[in-house]
Amino acid sequence: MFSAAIVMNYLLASAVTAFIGIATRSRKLLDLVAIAMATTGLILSISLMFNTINYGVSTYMFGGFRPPLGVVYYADFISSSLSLLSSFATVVSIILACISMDQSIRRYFYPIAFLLIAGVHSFLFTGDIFHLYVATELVTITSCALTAIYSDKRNAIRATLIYGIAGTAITSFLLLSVILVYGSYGTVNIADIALKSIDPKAVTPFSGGVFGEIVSASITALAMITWVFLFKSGIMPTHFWLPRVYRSAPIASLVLFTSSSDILGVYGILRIYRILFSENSVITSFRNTMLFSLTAISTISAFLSALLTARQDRVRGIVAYSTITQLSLALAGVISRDSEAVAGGLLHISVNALGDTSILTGYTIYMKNRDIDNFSSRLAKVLIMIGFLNLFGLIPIVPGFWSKALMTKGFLDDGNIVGVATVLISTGLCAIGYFRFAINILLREQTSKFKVVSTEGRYFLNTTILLLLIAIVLGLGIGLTLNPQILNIIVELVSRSIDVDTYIANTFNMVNR
Amino acid sequence: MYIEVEEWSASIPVAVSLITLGNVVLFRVPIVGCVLRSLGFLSIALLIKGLDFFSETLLITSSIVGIALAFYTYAYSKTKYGGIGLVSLIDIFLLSMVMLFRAKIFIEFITFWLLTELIAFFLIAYDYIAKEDVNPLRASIKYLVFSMIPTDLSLFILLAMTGFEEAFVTPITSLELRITNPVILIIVLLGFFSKAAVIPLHFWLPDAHSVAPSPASALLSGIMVKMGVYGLYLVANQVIDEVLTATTIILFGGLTAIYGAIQASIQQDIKRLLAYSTTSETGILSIALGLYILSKDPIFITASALYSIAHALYKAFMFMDSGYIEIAIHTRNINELGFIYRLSAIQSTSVLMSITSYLGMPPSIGFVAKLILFTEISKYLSNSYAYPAALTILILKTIISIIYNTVYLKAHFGSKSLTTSPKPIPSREDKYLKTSCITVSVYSYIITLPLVILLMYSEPISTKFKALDILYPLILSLTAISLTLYLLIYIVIKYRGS
Amino acid sequence: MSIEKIRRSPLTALALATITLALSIVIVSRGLGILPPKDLRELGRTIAVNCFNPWNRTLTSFSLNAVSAIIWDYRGIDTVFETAVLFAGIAGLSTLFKNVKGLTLGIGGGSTLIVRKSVKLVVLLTTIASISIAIHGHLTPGGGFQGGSVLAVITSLIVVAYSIETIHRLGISTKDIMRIRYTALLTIIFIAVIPTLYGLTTGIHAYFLQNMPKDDSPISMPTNFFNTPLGGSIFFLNLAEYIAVAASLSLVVLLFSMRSKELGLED
Amino acid sequence: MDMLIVAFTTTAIALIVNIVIATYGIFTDRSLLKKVISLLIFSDTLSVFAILIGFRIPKVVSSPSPPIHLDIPGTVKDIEEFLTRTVDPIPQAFIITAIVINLAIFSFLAGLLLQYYKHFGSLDVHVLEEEEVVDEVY
Repeated sequence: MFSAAIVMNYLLASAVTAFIGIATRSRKLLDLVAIAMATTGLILSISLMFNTINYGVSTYMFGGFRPPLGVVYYADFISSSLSLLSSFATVVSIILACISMDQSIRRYFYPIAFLLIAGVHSFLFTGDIFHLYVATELVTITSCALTAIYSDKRNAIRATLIYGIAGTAITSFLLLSVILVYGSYGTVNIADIALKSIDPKAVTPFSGGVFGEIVSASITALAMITWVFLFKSGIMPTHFWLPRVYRSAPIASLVLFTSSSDILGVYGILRIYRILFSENSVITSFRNTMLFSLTAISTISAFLSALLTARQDRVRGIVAYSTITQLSLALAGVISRDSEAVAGGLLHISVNALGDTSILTGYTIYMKNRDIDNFSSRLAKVLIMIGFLNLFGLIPIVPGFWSKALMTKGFLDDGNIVGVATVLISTGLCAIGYFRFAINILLREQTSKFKVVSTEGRYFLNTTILLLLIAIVLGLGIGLTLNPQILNIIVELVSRSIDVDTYIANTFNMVNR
Repeated sequence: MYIEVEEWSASIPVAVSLITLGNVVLFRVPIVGCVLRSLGFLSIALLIKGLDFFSETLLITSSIVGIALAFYTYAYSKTKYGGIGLVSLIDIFLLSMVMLFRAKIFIEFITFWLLTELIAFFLIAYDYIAKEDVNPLRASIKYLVFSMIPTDLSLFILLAMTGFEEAFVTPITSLELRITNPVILIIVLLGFFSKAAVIPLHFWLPDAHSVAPSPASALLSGIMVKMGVYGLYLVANQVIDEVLTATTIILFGGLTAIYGAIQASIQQDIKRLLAYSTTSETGILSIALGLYILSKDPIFITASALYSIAHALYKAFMFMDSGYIEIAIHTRNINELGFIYRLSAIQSTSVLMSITSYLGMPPSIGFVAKLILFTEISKYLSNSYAYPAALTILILKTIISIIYNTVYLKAHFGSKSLTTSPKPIPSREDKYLKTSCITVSVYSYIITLPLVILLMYSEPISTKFKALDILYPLILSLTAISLTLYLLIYIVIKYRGS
Repeated sequence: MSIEKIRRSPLTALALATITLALSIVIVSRGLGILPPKDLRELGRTIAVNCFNPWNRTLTSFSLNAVSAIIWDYRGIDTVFETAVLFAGIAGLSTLFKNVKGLTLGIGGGSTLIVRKSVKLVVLLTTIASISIAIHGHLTPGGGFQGGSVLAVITSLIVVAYSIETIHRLGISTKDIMRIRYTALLTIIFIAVIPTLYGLTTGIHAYFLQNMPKDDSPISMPTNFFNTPLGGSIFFLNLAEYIAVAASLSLVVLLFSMRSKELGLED
Repeated sequence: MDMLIVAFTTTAIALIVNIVIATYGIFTDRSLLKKVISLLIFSDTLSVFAILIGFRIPKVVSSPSPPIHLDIPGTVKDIEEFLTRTVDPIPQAFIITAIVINLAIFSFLAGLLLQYYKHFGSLDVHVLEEEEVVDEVY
């Protein structure tokens, strides 16, 4: 119920903000409606979170058709926590847009941003691979539009075009694999496919048994889908679009990208490898080969991008390459056999999103207010520092510590010492970039180098958003530090979520919750 | 018997609040601020209790260095940078290390370790922050990559092995990890090696310690490298492959000791000389630890702890002295120096005191440390090849250390004459700098007595080490004699210099 | 590795060869069944049986056109999202050309009289045809999107035969089209939530995008308009989609037929 | 019937070749316009591919029919008769969704190409990117 409500809320928000943007001249109304709708989404996400924690899973059948006949939403702990993350990022992003964007741009920004979030949520919740394709397309095109929102910047146009063409091409491969899967399995429901990939003789209501010989089709589809999701998260061989996009997109968009659209690749790989083609599936040896190469890819990607992070001296470059690094680490965690490492990887996604959001928000507000020595500019400095510490993550009062500790523990239990080394060494390499930037921005006086863009007021919004972010990041970190048993609960919930039998059973015995 | 004293629960708040108050009033009334901060650091030694003899000695050392630095840092920061931004950073750094040494639960240990490392990074890069000099940034990045990352790696492995909830309740002393996998063991050892700058990961230290501001170098060299040794000590108490661990530690420690000493002898820059000497010393400390692992005889830990104090006081003083030279003469090149005794007789006397103490002049702490180390190794000589090897290295290193200390002395007592007039240091700052220096060098003599008494009452040591009984009456008289001797030397230098 | 560097590298060749090989193997090993298939897949069969099936009221959607039934009923959320993608594409496009300078009203004579007169006729016919395609989407081949695209052809016909100024003179501005489009989108979302809203007010359980009654929900959209099957919400959704697509495509046509100076591409 | 199988296989091979050529074009062509055209070829090929999978040669009747009832089925028999000849409606529904999506994306890409040409004066991917002014917050 809540999962569908969230998506509907964002779709509605998009249409309403678009309508208000063109129907009235009042920008105040537009901002107010946008913030209100984003907050509604956040509240719904929180409700969904409680719902999933209470019942284990929250499902919804669109149109009332049982799976695999209709499209269903399946929100477990993993997807609802990521949904909470992106809903929160939406609120931050909308407020940041209020602070940093021109009035004339904002009315274009809001509808597209809401559409992006609707797509992201649909991606997170869907239990249907064709709907996954549609959601991916929605995310791709809206990300492009958000990058190109300042169409007079030539780099933005170039980045968008490169991302757009490559993204569309890659997503077409997703469509191809969906077609292959439908041709072979005769169904597009994830639980149905998962069941039949384990037991090809299974017969389910509405879709019957498999249609073709599923092994070769599954192998091809798995290979192509893996490639698609690697691209979506910008893991190293397919990362070329990410730094370009991050260098030219508006900061409010970056907040959205880093905490919603770019995490989808890692999440997708988790879903594909844990649920769709699980451990006991007919292609298990090929799956293991793919997992091994994914581990290698994520390790190399983490190292290389960490080296590149160390060389950046601009905030966007740092955020871009650091995102690649952290997502590679999260990928390494997510594909690990140990469920602690999976939980660590997922927590790490949130950590990266929170860190990047803090840095970008703090940086924006700091740059807007740097000539005035007021409370919010000092608070912005604090927030940037907290953001960097969180990404660096070697101090227990930030959540970054716990995600890394969880991953380390998981890898160690798994006997994967390379993984342990990757996590900590790439973190350290990234830290070079972080701290050099922190020193340059925060500790050295060099205001003369920058030209003043604007010093507009918005004092209340600035302070609110800064305090909110500081409270969230530190609150999460201190909460985890004071109660490390929360981590055990998270690991428990995550391991329940990645259990394929539970997934299949919940989908086929679906009741609306 | 080790004197069991319960730690007073308000002891940490007292120290922290005294130091904070000191920092606050430092803007308006520097003298009150400095005194308050010294009192704060004094309260660390008096009130805060360590886990065992090793951590207790490290706490006492931190306290002494802190007291001396309380005045020194203020004067240094004021003269060199014009502001007092460095002071609070140094205080936090030292406090964080104190909290690390007194850490009773494993998570405390990790938290303060990581905090210390982070602050050290900013301290090393301080000249970049304050003066836009690029070299410190490079050194700090080198430090980050080759010291911070490997150490964090081993800490995280230890944390993961302990388990998160266990890390919050398990006291460090009852931590019993089974580090059976040799790869993991080597990674953990390498991590602490990198912090102690033992050989495969030693090269960050000379850069980092020579570019940092002098009070920071004093702490980095004097106390922070001991963290690596402390970490190795922690590993030594776990369930490990003893022969492998001991061999690795002694082998690399020995290499480091010789290599560092030779490098130190050929340096031109006084701070680099001191930095290389630090590398060499940590090599010796790790050898002592390796011997402890091999023999399971706690006397080696005692020796190691005493040696740590000696080295910490010596290095703290030497870096303070080099900072003084830097402020006064604006050069650190030995070839351009050699006239300091004409400038400040008290400074040169202190150098003499400190170096002789360290080289092992009888009543000093260095003497006791070396005495225990040498005699104990000699006792075990026939047990294993490791002991004669360790003894050889120790002797070789002592010989080379005489060479580089002489080289350093040339900066004070050389034949060069003063070509340019030195930059005048404001009288109050000058007084602070010198007082701090003399405090540390005097401490290296008068600390011996209380420590020996402490040692005599600690059960496992006193039964084994009978020499202490003979030493005890000697030390009192020797201390008085040597202090008088140095007073005479001071008068001579003063007279000759002017 | 950027796009440029992949160029003509052995890696590209390898990748392409792998794709060819994989797809060929899939087809040869009958991964998709025997080509050409003789049977329906079971899921397709279920839908073909139930798209108009008065004997199974909980699964049917009362639409003669099975494709329309899938698009707006069985997989309705897909199509809502598809419309959202279209909306996003057009929104992105209007972002790109947000500083359109507007028409510099020129002469705009257009083509010859014969062409213009015949276009007038064609426009009339096309409009009727497009409406027919859209509102009979659940009965005959066609639907909202198809009808909308046909309607958009009129815009391009007028631009070609007359001139872009003619459209302006008819009182249709890009802003108006946008407004129509947003209204249509809101209508689609509104239709999607009608059952839920109704259910909320009456206390009956209902789903988003619900069309016909289900096992646990008796709410139903209208099935018949006099004697013609209506397909419940399919008819209304097709109508809204028709307007949305027509508006979107007309906007694209109008934008791309502007002169580059008017689009802000030349200074 | 054999001829039909040959024709089907040929179509399938042609589609695969088409996919490969389109992919080659997307990744190797210098011109962005040609990249976009390759992309169009790709997506249209996929549509045909899906239709091919959903197509069918019915066993009983000779030719397949679209998945649309020609008349309101009055009895259950009518539906059974419809099932013997109809093709799979699901790929068709997928493809119409995909077509609309592609329409949206390609119109957006076309706009981008226009903007790209305005900024860089060509549609070549190998253009020099300008030095960024990143410190500006936007």
